[in-house]
Amino acid sequence: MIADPTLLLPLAVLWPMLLAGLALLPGWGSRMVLLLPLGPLPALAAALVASRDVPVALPGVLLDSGLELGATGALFLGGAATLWFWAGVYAAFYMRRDERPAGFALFWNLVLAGNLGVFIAADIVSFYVFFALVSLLAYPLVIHDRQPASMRAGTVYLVLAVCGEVAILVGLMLASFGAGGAIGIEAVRAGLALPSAHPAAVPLLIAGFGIKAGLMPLHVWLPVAHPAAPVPASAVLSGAIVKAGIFGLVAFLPLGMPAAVAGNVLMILGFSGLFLAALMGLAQAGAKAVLAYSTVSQMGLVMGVLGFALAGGSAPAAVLPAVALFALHHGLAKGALFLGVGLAPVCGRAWRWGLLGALAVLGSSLAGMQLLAGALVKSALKDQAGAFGATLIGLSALTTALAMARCLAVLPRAKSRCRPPLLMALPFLALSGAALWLPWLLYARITGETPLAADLRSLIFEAWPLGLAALMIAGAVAVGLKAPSLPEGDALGPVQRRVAALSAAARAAERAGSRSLRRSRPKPQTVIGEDLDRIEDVFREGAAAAILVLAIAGAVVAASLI
Amino acid sequence: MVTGHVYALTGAILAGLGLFAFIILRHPLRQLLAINVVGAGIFLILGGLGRGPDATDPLPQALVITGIVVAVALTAFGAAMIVRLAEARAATNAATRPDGGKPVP
Amino acid sequence: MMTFAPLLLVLLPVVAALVSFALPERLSAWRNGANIGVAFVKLLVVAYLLVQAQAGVVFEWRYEFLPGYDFVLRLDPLALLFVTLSVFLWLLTTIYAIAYFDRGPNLPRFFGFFNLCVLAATGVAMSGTAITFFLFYELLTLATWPLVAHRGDDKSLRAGQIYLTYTLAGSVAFLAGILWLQSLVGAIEFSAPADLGAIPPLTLTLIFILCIGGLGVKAAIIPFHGWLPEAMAAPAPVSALLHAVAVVKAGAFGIVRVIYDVYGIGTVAELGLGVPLAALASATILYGSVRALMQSDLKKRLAYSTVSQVSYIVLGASLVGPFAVIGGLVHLVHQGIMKITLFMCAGALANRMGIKAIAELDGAGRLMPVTMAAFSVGALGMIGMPPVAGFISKWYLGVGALQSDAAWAVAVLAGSSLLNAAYFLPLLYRAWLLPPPPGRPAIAELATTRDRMLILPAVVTAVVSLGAGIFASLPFSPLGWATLVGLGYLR
Amino acid sequence: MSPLDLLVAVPLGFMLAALLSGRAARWLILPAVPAMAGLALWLALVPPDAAYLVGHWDLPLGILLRPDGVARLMVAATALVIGAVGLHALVDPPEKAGNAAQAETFWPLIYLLWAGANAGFLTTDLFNLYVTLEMVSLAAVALAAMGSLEAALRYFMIALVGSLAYLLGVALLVGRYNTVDVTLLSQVAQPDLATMLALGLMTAGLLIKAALFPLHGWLPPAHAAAPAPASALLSAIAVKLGFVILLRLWFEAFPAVTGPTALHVLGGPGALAVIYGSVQAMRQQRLKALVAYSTVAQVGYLFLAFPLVAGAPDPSGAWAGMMLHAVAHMLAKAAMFLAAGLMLKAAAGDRIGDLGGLAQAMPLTVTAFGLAAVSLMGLPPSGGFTGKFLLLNAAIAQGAFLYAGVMILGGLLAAVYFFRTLSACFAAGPAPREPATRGVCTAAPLVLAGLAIAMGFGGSALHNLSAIAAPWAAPGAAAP
Repeated sequence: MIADPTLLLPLAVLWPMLLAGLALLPGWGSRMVLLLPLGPLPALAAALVASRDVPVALPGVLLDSGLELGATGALFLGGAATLWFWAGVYAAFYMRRDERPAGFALFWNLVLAGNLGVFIAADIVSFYVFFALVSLLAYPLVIHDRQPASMRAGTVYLVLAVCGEVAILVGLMLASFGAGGAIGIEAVRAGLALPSAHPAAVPLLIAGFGIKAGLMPLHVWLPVAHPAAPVPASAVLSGAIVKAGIFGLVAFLPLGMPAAVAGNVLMILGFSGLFLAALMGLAQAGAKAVLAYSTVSQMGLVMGVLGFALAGGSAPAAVLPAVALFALHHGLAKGALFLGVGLAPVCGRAWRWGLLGALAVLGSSLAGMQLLAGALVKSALKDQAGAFGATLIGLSALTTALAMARCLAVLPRAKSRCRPPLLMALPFLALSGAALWLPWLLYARITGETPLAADLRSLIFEAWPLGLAALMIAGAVAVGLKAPSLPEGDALGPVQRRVAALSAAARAAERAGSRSLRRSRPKPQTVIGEDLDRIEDVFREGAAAAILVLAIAGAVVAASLI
Repeated sequence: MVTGHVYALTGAILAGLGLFAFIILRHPLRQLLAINVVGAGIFLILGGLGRGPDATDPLPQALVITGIVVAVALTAFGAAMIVRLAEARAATNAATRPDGGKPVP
Repeated sequence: MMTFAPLLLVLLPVVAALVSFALPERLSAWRNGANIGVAFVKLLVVAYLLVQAQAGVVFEWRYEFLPGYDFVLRLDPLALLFVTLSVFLWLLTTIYAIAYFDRGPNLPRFFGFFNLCVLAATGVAMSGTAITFFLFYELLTLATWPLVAHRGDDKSLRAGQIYLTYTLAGSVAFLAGILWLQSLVGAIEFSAPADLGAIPPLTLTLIFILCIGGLGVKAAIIPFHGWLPEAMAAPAPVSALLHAVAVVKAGAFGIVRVIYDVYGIGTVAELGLGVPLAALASATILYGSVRALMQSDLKKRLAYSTVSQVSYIVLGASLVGPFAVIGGLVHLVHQGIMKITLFMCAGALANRMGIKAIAELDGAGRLMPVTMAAFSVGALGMIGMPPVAGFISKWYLGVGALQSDAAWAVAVLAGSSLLNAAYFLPLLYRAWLLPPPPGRPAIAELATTRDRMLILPAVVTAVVSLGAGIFASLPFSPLGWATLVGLGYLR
Repeated sequence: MSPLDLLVAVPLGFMLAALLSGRAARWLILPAVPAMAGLALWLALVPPDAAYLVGHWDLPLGILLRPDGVARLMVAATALVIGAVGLHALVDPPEKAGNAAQAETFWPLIYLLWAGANAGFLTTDLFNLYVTLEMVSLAAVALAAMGSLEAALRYFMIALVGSLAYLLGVALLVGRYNTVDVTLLSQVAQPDLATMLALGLMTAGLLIKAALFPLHGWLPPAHAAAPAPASALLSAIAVKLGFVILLRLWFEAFPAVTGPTALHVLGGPGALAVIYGSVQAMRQQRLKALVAYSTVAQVGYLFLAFPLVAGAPDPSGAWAGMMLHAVAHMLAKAAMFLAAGLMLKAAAGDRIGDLGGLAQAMPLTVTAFGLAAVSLMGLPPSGGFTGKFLLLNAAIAQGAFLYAGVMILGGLLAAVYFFRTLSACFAAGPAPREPATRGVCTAAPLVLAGLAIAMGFGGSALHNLSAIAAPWAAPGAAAP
């Protein structure tokens, strides 16, 4: 039907926008919620069949933009489209009786368009446009239920998102300038690798994308925002939208050219996030919050590896496929986990055990349980992380497993005898299946190695952190250990309180200042005015005129004599 | 010293006196008279300086005659205004007096 | 025949003004028709001129109004950029004003001066000599005053006084500047910068300060911005026009003219005048944003936002790099379209729901969704959110700043973007996310013709500002045109 | 026949007719306006070297009438102003309640003023100028007396002092050179003490007539108290005659006597007048007093121009600026007084604060006031602006930054007080007393103000007109 598969690329972003537009029609809101799964279909098709590395020019749009699907982008695109599709199915059912269907459908589709567009943008301007779209319009999804907690979360999200946008914008400007004004992503990345590149460009980009991807000190929005959204939205937020940040790093970090400072900083922040976030996740009371911290942790892992690659100057061709594969797995698995958490309240007795089992498998896969897809993708990453990084990744299995256990422990209870509806269960199962199967399918094609090349013994030996985790979990359950509790968003609360105090102080100071300015002053006008009146009275006398006539006549004579 | 210069000097003194009077006097009628004295002085100067050694120059004479006509006209006009003003003041005073403001004969 | 085209653009509003003044209130339908009709004809003329100018034709009309001093109307690409903006927005604002006032008092006067105001704005754009520019610039001051003081209450009158005090002081400074320069190089034509080589740098600098200081009053550069927030006492259509096209833009446009057509880029760079001006513009950008953040009145906040945004133009012009120039010029248009959207929406809110303070915006999005949607587009554009047009300006300004070795200006842009977000997003938050006060009914925004005339202009400008962003690289887009202008200067 | 003598004779004839026709005198303005306008136009078009000797007596005894650029401009402006004011007064006679006879005295007086002013602008004979000066003064005092006798008497006394000082100067010149013709004097004048003294006395006397600060004391009370049409004529025409005679003295008769320093004796008070008049105008609470003080300030510009004309390498610009300023002031100030008169009739009181609501009630009159104000403030496009522009140009070109600064400051101060007035008109106020005025009444100030604005578009033509037979253009008579 479509003659040129490259036309799928524009369609991939325009189609969701069209759906979004339809949601604006009066009364079409709930109808469009039902059509949510349709949004990512062109993108899915594009990821499968569109030609790789063939630019599609869009003359006249923005700064003569273009779209292009690279190999890495295709993985991101395909994974995101899959997740969005199944989340859409889930949402179509989950949100069917929502109060605000039009708003949900509108922003869902717009964010979808932005999210997919990020992966296929060929130039930085359209990239930035899509990034802003996905970044800022996710805000309405976060606050969809309008609960006070969600609103607070949304505000935090928005503030950091805007800061991130600005950092990225400035970073891209610096980068584009460094590349001689070029706006093609490849050219800009090449420009960043040059020694003449502006020293602030890469750090700004890292900060901007890091905010989106939950880089450790900038992650505070993520654990509050992801759980606040409705379940399907949480799934895409954590599964697909954070990947926009990762993809930004993938697209712009000048890999292949050693950049020690930026790379090491990114690596340290990433790896510390890997552990700290998982530990903080342990202390969460809500299952979705735990999952959100787990996302921070896993993204920390990816960014740590990217940082290592950046510092070491690894070739992009080696690093990126591994990163893409990991992102694919994490996106699908995390999406499935969120959907699973959403299923928990509707899973009665027997169903609950099934759900717990499925979640445990997914969790183990995330933690890197041998023979599951997670181990596969992690092994691909370990190859690129150096010895130390590989050790850290191995160790992280412990914390991740603990976090996953925590998630299962705090899973919401269901009323007895509930039965999950098919349209909610199916997406969960489909995503779980995809998460566990797709990496196996793609591993060889992407990395060029056969899966399970290593021998079984070393595999089992490497699993010791997981074993330790299992022991710890068993022990905790046995003694009834209660996890410590931390508020969502850890450092956020204290910061917010201080900001509020400072702004109150500033307002008070301003009020005091304007009061002191308003004090009445004596009026010099009246004093001078009276003098002027007296002077004027003198001039009105004929005598004065006569004298002045003499004076002026004298003055003319005197001046003429000079 | 030529006779003309005597006239001119006298005229200058007259003008000066008139000016002095104009400056120190306040009543408009007196001021008007002072100005007439100045005018007379100036005409004397004009006539005196125009008086040549041999023949009388017609120009200053014509000027003096014209000037005197103008001065007379202006003096009359000024005097009329002063009278009018005095009448108006009297009327105002009468109007504000308790006896109802009959014109003063 | 078409050498009279520039003159036609000046005379058409005169016709509309006279008709407006002359027709009594009971013939208001005729007046409205004449206003819209003339505005539309003007738009057609401009469209024709644009096509011609694209082909390189430069229209010029000349008249010696004093020996040695010509009155010149010249339609170079830069002039057309501003003319197109003002003519287009004038049409929309006229429609909006007709709906806004409906049957208020003193409308003949209002529309008469309204036309004169736009006449002056187009005249400023088309001026080919410094003295012509000054003539129209002053006419603008005068024609705007009755509009600012239109309501006749104490607040408006005070605003009018303040407006005049500032702008007239600015005008005389500017006049002194151009006279001084004229005494040194003769009449100043904008077609090519005069040869300033023989003049001592100190004199040139002083003249530059006089000119820019004078123009800076209208462009609301600190510390000369005080009049702008006060002028908010004017009715909404006036604020819209004042902020978007007429007054502040005339100032900014004048600064562009002075830098590029009077001094020339080379001289400005030689004298080292660009950087201080850019620094001043930057200070204005940040200060205006901070002050906007502190306002609790909707129009005041928008006003301070204008203070901040107009200095983007000045910043771009003073950085004298290829991208910066284009960014500044394109922002001249983009800011106009976006800010007029905001003001028309603010006026509609005040008109239909009595909303003036920001705190009253709660739930406005639910009660007047179309208006608030347009408002949101404008606000996002002001923040620089893609794909609204404001983003394109910021992009060019940022890269341009880097080209001119002024990385600090990028920091200013970034800080300003954050501040913009900080003062615009809460508005959107209130309007869309907070519940409306109980008992307030939804407004039928599109029920009658008048309602539609009140809302649709803002919708049109909102759509245009989106379009100007999304299709920025088309030849007749603001960016395309600004690039044409900018390249002309850099050749 | 020549327009030169007719311009003097015809108004005199009308004056006699007006005196004889009593209550019907007002209708004489109808034939007078086209007749005088035609003559003024004729004058504007006569060849540059046209001249007329009254009674065909040769110089030095005869009286030469000469249509140079100054005369052409001033005569035309006078015709416009008196014509418009006359038509205005025809419909709305200037009389106090219960004093119908006043209106009758108005008509002969304006013809006297017309004749005197025309004669004064055209003649170059210093003694003849004295006579015209007295004619104009007489008419002016009588016009002022229609409002306040007291102010008129004060004006009269001070004016007499001025006349006598001028006359004394003439006497000295007659004694020294035995001629009173400007052209002859310029050929024989020597820079000796007698000449200087004569020049000084004449200058001082004329400055009284022209009301230059600090000799302006008589003007504000007289102009503010007179009926509006009378004030219009006083401010527009009476003060200009003194100015024109000073031009003749300083630039035509004695350019060789006066040094550059002496010119600042005129320029300095001129600058002070701009500031002082503006400051006083800003302080006024009554509308007409404000307008009157604005005249004080505007006269300042005319004299501030003296050193600029003399100091310019090519004086044509400054000269034209000065003349344009004078003419624009005539038109604008007459318009403003007429408009102010109409506004005060409708307003609740004569204070500026009482003007509220007028912008709605009488938009055309307020427009006329506004347009006149634009020209007086020197805002473009207007004759006032063109004049000020040329003067500023000259000032800056010759480095006279002090004068330039004063001119700029003066414009700003004018804006302050005029816009205060306009603001007051815009304010909400009580319903005006007499909302409807008749067409001609409204049209007269509007036309005058419109002409002042229109001058801004015809700068080149007026510039060339002002240059006809200008003193600086004549070889050998250039300014020092």
